[in-house]
Amino acid sequence: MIDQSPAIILLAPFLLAILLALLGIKREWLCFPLVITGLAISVAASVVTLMRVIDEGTIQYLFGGWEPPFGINLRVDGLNALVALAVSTVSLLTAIYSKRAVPAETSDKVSQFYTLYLLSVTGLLGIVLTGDAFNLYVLIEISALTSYALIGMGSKRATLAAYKYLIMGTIGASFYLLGVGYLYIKTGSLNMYDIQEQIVANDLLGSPTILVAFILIMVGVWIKMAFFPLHAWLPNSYTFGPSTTSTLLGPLVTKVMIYVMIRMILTVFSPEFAFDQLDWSNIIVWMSVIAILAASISALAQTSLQKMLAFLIIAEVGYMVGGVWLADEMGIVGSIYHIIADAFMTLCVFLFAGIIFTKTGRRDLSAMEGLFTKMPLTMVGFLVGAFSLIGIPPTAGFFSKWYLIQGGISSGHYEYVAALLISSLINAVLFFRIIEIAYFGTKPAEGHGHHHEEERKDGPTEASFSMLFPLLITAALLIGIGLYNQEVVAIITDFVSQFNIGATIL
Amino acid sequence: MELLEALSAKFNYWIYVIIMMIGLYAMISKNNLVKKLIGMSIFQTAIILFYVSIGVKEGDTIPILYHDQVHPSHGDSHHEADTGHGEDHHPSHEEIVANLHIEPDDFANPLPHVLMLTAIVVGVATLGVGLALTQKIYRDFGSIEENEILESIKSAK
Amino acid sequence: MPSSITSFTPVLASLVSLLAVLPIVLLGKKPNLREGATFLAAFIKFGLVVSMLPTILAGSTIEFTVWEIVPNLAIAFRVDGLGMLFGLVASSLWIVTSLYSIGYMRGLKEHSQTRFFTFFAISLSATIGVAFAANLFTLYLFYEMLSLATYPLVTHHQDKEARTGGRTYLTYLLSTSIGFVLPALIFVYVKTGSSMEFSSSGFLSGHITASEALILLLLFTFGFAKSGLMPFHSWLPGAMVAPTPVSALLHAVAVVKVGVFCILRVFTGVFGTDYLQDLDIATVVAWIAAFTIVVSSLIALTQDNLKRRLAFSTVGQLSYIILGAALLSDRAVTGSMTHIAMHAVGKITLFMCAGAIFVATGKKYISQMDGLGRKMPITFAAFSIGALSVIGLPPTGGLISKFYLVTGAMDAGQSALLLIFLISTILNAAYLLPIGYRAFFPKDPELAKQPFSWKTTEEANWQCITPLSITAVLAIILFIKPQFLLQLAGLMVGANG
Amino acid sequence: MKSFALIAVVLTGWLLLSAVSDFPDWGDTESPANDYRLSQHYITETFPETSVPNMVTAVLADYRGYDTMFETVVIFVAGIAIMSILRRKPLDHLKDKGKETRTYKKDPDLIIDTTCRLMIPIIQLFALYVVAHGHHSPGGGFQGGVIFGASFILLALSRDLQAAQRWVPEKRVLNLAGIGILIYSGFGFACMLLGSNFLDYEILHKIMPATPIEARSHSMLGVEIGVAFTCTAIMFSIYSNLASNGDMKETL
Repeated sequence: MIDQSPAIILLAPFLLAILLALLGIKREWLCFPLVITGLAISVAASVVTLMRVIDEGTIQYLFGGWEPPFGINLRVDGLNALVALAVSTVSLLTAIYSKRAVPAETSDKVSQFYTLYLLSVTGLLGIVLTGDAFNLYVLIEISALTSYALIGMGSKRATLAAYKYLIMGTIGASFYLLGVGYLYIKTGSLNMYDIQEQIVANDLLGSPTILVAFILIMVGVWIKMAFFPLHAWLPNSYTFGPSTTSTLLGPLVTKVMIYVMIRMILTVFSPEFAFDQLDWSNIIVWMSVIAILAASISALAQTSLQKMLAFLIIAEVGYMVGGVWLADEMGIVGSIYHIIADAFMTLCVFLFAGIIFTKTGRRDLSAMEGLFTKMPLTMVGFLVGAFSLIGIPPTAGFFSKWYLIQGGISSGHYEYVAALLISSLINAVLFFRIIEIAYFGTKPAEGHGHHHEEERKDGPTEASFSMLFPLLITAALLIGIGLYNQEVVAIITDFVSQFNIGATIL
Repeated sequence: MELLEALSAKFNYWIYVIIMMIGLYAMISKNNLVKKLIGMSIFQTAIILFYVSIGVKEGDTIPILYHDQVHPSHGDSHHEADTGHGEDHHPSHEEIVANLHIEPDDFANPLPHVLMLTAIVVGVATLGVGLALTQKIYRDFGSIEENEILESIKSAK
Repeated sequence: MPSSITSFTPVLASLVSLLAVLPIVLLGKKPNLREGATFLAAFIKFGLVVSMLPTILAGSTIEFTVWEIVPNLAIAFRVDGLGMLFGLVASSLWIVTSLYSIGYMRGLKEHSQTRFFTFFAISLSATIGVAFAANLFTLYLFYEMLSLATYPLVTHHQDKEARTGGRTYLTYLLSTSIGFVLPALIFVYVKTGSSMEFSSSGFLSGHITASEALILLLLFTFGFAKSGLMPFHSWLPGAMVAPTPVSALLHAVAVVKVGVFCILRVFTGVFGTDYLQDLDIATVVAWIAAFTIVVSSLIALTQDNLKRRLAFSTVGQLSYIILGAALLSDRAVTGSMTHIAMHAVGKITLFMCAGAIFVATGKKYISQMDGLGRKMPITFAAFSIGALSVIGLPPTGGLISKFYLVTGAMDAGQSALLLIFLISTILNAAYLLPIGYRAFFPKDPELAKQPFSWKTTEEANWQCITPLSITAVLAIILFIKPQFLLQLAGLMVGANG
Repeated sequence: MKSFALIAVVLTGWLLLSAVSDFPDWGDTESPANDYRLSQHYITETFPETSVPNMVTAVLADYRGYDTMFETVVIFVAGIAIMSILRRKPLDHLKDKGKETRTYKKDPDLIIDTTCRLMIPIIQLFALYVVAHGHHSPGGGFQGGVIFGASFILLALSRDLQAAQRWVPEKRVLNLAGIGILIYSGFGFACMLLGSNFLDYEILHKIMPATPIEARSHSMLGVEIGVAFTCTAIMFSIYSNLASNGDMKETL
């Protein structure tokens, strides 16, 4: 059974989704346990797979027993084993959170919601694991369709946002599909590794078709990951959808798409092509710099917590795209580490936002008033997430910034370093604004306000355990990933170093 | 002249691009949500045209083996009849494969068709979801004209 | 090369107050036990630090590596002369301040005292962590930790004023540390690839160009904005909204001294004085410091709020230390190191006096303190001693460090800077002495006529008076017996002298 | 917006066209896509390896069966998505609907009604043929399923939604769709349980009366049937939801 582990990662949630669709309609109580089971299995499987990858190296899983390129295969190496683990863990934690939130927000659609939820996760995991370029497209569409629906279940505005997302998403996905077509017409193959071999064999690196294919795929993926000028769909979708939806999609979708970009650059087109032959690093790094700054500044302008976080996601996307296009080994390692770190940071703050929303039913910042006394534990969780986004040691965010900046310096892109620092300062402003509101209240007393030993008027009214638990776990994970960053980075470095890009790692 | 050559040799690639751009233009510029969706399906159909064009070969046929390739016995049963054991003689798979020879250029490339079956399905699904969203939007905002909807949102604020 | 001993003591010395957080929080409901825990921790910490003193004086260092966190970059502790000097100051003064803060907090019935003592303990761990950090990375970690841990203390009152104060505080400290120090840190890491261990000869030379060196130097000097170097000083007066014990410990000892300590480390441990002399870039910093000294002293003159005046005097005094470091001559460096201790003792006395006055009479403004000395003789006696020490007059320790600084300036041949020392000393006298004088010999004839008698005194409660008398005495002792401080400082400069 | 769209379109078009000259000619048998071992293998080896003469079906349901499974899921998702987007409240009015209490919105037109009566069974029969014969002649699960679904849509058009609902009510639709995918993935999981990879049909000869190679073709039929189930159900559900604005009462 152990050698089935890569497939189980995504087949477990898939199977459970179908069972849930069949059994869950009449028996609502069944939904939650089924979801948890499926995702728990998936997490376990991804841990096993990661272990196997660490000691066996790359794992192949052939569907239908057909050798690639004839059949479709899962190809798991250090990169996607890590990302898959992150994806499954995040979705499990979100699922735990959703226990109370889903019945509250999407009443009498619980079973449909969870079916879509599981299928969405399946899609994301499939994207991460597959070794076949076309199969990737199918799974992109699955995760996209499910997310349209998951968002569309929200309020009035959510429907509109979902529609916009649908249009943009379809353009993105179609561009990707076209890109694959352009690759196919020149190489006649669909398997990522085989495509690479064909490109090398018939030395196609010079051919305009491959170039156009590359552009198409990049643009498609950028639309999907909301890279700055193409981000219009994201903020509203994550603001007005059900809180569980944004908690699931916020951390994952963009990160997975960044994974796709890295995979395409490194595996399909090869770094020589992307970085050396077409020397676009400067342009794209500058684009990402603009992305980071613009997104951070517009985050400052937001009064709604969810929307602010949505813009932060866009800024983080800028980090990672820039990091990859530094065309420097350290930069790529940093971006990959940031994929994982950022998945959990974003999860952490979105969980917080969700908790606040379900507790107070409000999205504006003033809803945080006096939370330090009301919900101390929740605030602890939030603080860790916030510090991580700001980049304060020893949270994971600090180290991902560390590696990214290191890459920026060693590749001489100081504008990128500057952007990174400015945005983390802006994050500091954003989050300390929230902390101030939570600590002082919106209008603190003139003069020495509480100058005497006061009894707390209202004791702590913490969120329910099912919401608090994932938050605190995430916080713990953030610190864990931070302290043990070397282990993670070691795996990533093993993967990246085989491409010997730019400067060698210190 | 060469240009004409080039056009005629690759004309359906040109056509696919043109169709696709029509669709894309509709998706971006149209104000009516349903028209956007129509543009979207034009857009996706163009991609299907592109893929299917890849798989075509001069003078090929659909990628299904001929009946007598697969059932040779039936092919020449009439003069096997008098030998008496023709009716129930059914050659095993191995026998058939043994004297089966296929000329790849006779058959169109099956792969693009398979891929496009997927693309069609995805197109249908997306269109369906898009229409559903449009209906809900109409239900909520009483209009499917983008500008009117945005107006109503502004006025609501 | 001095021998080095591996021992867990420095880590423990830093951790002990962090561990104390647990009992403090748990005993939150029982104030006496809670304060007991604080004291215990304080004494243990001091004991641990002192226990290491002989080894250090013997000329060897104590090291411990906790664990490597980024490739070949570890959280590591290392106690040397400078670290020991600072560690001694911080840990000893913590004891005094704890006693004082108990008096103060209870005297004013402050709210949520548990939170106060908790974060107080955390900041002390961070301070000792900075003192004993073995490399730039560890230093940075504890530096950030201190910034965040002190925020709840500064904003303790949770009112509008506190919010504005806290805002400026964090804005300045975080923006400088993230904006300047972090990139400089990573730049150094990338360029040298070394573990950034402090060494008396520095580890930068040969890895970077002169212009890069200048940029790095400025990034570091301004980055550690806790040193209150202008133009990044205005957080310090802003942070005076904090309760006085916080101002006393954090803004006379822990926070600001951490700032200058970091800068000293960068000068002596990262660049190495020799390398800086070769590059000849330190004078830039020297002049910035000189500028800060004069300007801040002038501002101090205009302040009527006692705590603000002290704050600005602190800004000036800190720049003495930076200036001394920037002069690069052995005596000057020795002077600036000892000045950390001298100024700490003097300034904490002054702050505690300010607090005591506030507790007893609720008066904040110097103009109100006319003739107050007759009501609070002990307090104002202590105040005058502290003032003398800060100005640098006998019979107080301030003189010693000032002496070394001035002679150091001569060695460095910076006669222009001598002038600065002269002017600033006069200014110091001008803004500090009158307070004490007016308190005892009021302008107002009515007050002057009243005969003085111990009956009519209205001192603050004993928890407030004891510590400030202790520190005042300490200031005098340091004048009589400064040897061991000088010895510790000598260990550092001797190494590269 | 218009001008922006124009610019975007022109740029994209130019980009796409810029590569066209690099393409192999249309219908070129030597083009990489047609000449590469991948398509060669599919054409020449499909029958020997799977004993299915219809290469498209073989590639669809076996070589790239994993893809196709998720294709089915896409349809399934679309169904559920539309349902959950449009649905306002649980469909109580469908629960208490017995045969006797069925009332037509309008009395059916005689000609239309009779024609449809005659046609619908034939359509359904043809759909079954398309499914069952999918791996020998053009056809397969999707096509057959869609035709089958169309028959119900025709019913709904000729009478009204209620009439069609009697045959395939909401709940049954979901079950059919789910079961369809369950059948498909069931074959896959069966292979896993027998100790082979997911969807590796060959192993199934242990539990079906066939040689390993025939096992492949039989299993393909099986999965096609599964696909047909899902398609049928979802096609109708999409129609009925969109047509009735989600609350399954009278059509628009």
